[in-house]
Amino acid sequence: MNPSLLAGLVGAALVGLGLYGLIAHPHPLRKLLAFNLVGSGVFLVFGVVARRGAAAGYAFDPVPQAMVITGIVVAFAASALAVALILRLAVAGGDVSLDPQASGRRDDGEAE
Amino acid sequence: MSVLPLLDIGLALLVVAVAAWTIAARNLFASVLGYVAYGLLLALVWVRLHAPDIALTEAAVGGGVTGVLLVTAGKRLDALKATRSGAGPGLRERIVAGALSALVAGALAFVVASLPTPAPSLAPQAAAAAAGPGAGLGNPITAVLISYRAFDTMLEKIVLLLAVLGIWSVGADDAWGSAPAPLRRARPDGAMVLLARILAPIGALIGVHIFWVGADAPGGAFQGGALLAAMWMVAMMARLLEAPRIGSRALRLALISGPAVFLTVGLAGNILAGSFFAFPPGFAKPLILFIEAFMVLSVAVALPMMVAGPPDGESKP
Amino acid sequence: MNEILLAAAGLIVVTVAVGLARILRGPDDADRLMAVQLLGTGGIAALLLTASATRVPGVDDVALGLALLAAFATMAFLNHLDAGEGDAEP
Amino acid sequence: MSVLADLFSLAAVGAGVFFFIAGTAGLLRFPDSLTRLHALSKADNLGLGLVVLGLIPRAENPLAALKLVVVWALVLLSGASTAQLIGRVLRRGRE
Repeated sequence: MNPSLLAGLVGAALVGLGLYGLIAHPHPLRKLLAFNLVGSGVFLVFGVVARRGAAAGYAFDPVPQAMVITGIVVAFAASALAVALILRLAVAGGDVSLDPQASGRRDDGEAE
Repeated sequence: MSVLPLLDIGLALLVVAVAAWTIAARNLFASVLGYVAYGLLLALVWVRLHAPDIALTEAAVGGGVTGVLLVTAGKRLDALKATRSGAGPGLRERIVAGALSALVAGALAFVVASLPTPAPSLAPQAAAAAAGPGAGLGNPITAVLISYRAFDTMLEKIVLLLAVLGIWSVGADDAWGSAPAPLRRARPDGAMVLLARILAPIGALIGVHIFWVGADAPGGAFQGGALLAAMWMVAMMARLLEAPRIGSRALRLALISGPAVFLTVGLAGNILAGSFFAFPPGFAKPLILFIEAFMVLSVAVALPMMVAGPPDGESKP
Repeated sequence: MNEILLAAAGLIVVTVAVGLARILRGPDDADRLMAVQLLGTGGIAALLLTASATRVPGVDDVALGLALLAAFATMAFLNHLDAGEGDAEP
Repeated sequence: MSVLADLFSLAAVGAGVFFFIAGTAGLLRFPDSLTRLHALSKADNLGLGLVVLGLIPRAENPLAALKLVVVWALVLLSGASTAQLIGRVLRRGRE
C-alpha cells in the first residue's frame, strides 16, 4: 500500500468519525471538535491529491497544499466564531443545550 | 522488507485511534487533550506527505491554538455553571448516525482509491509563479499563496478580520470598547511565569525566523504569525501582558494592516504592472516580503483576539 | 542506516501509542496531560528521525514549531487544571 | 570516519529509544501520579536528548544541528517547568 493511498483512507475514516461525533454529541463544543475532525479529514484528502500531483521538479503539487493552508486558517476563524456564539448562548440561556425542548424548560425556569 | 510502510501504517492507526478517542471521551477536557495529540500526530502524517508547510500550520492551528481555544471555552462554560447540554440521541439514532457516517467514509475512501492516474497537476503553473519575473521564490507554496492565488490569500485575511468582528459583536453592548476577559484570572505560579518569560521571547524569535525563511523554505507568513500569536498568548496566560482594549487604535491598525497593505499593493499592480496583483518585474520578491510582514502582524494579533473572545466589560481599561 | 533510524522512529511511535493508553485510562486529568506530553516529545523524536532518514527538507523548523506549540498547549491545560485555586477572584 | 559517525548515531539513538520505552513503562506501571511524573521527565529529557545527539552528525549544516539542540532545549525548559506545575496540581488535589 503506498503512503498517499493510506493517508487518503485515514482522511476518509476521519471524515466518518467526525460526522458521527457531530451528530451524536449533544454538547456544542464537542460538536465543534468533531466538525474540526471532518475538516482535517478533507484536508488530508487534499494532501493526497497534492502528493499525487508531483510534477515540475516538486515532490508535490503546491496549489492544493496552499489551499489546505488557507483552509486551515479559515476553519480556525469559523471555530473561534462558533465558540463565541456558544459562550453567548450559555450567558443568555444558562446552559449550552441545542435541544429546543430543553430550551423551552429553560424559559420556564427564568424569572421574568 | 522496508520498515517505512510499517511506520506509516502504525502512524495511520494511531491517528485514527486518537481521533476516535476525541469523539468517545467522556469529558470535554480529555477530548480536547486528545485533539491536541491528534494535531501533533497529523503533523507527522503531513511530513510523510512531503508537506512540511502544512505540518507547521496544522501543528500551530490544529493542535495548538484550536486546542487552547476549546479548553479556554470549556473553562469559561464551567465558570458560568453552564454544563447541562441536554440528552444525546437515543441508541437507534446513534446506529443510524453510525451507518450514515460509515457510508460517507466508505464513499470517500472509494473516491480516494480510484483517483485518476496520471494525476492532474498545477505544479508547472506554480513553478512558473515561483520563478516569475524577479520573484525567485524557492518555496512554491509561498509563490502560490502570494502570487498565483493572491486573491484567495487576501480574502482569507479578510475572513480573519470578519471573524474577529463577529466575535467582538456578540459581547454585551455596554462592554464595547473594553478588553476581553483575561485568559487566566488567578495569579500564576512562579514556574509558569518563569516558563513564559523564557519561552515567549525565544518563541517570538523562532516565529520571525519561520516567516523569514518562508520565501525559500517551509514556513511563511501564516505559520510565523501563528507562532507569534501563540507566544503572545503564553505571555497573557502568565499575566505578563494583558489583552488590549478592543477600542485601542494600535490594535485595530494592526488587525487591518495585513489585508490593507495586500489590497493596496494589489491595486498598485493595476497601475504599475498592468493587472490586479501583478508585481512589477524586479521588485516581486521584496514586495512579497513586505506584504507578508504585515500579514504576520495581522495574524499574530487576530488569533489571540479570537481566543480571548468578546470584550467583557469587567476588566478596567 | 536509514532503515535503522526508521525502525527507531517506529519503536518510539509504538511506545508512545502504548503510553496513550494512559489517556484512555486516566484516572485524572493530570495523568492525561502527562501522556500527551510524552506523545509530544516522542512525536518530535519520531519526526526528526523520519525526516533524517527520508530527507524531507525543512523539517527542523517544523520540529521547532512543534516544541513551542507543545509547551504552549501544555500551559493552557495547566491553566485549566489549577483553576480551582481562587480562580473566581479577579 | 563516516562509519564511526554512524556508529555514534546508532548508539545514541538506541539509548534514546531505550529511555522512551522506560518512560512509557513508568507511566503505565508506577502506582501514583507523582512517580509517573518522575518517569515522564526521564523520557522527555534523556530520550529526546539522546535522539538529538545521535542525529547531529547527520545534520546538513551547522545551523540545522543548532536547531536540533534548540528543539531539545525548548522541550527541556517546558518539561522542567510543567513537571513542577503538574506536581503542584497533584499535591493540591491530595490536600
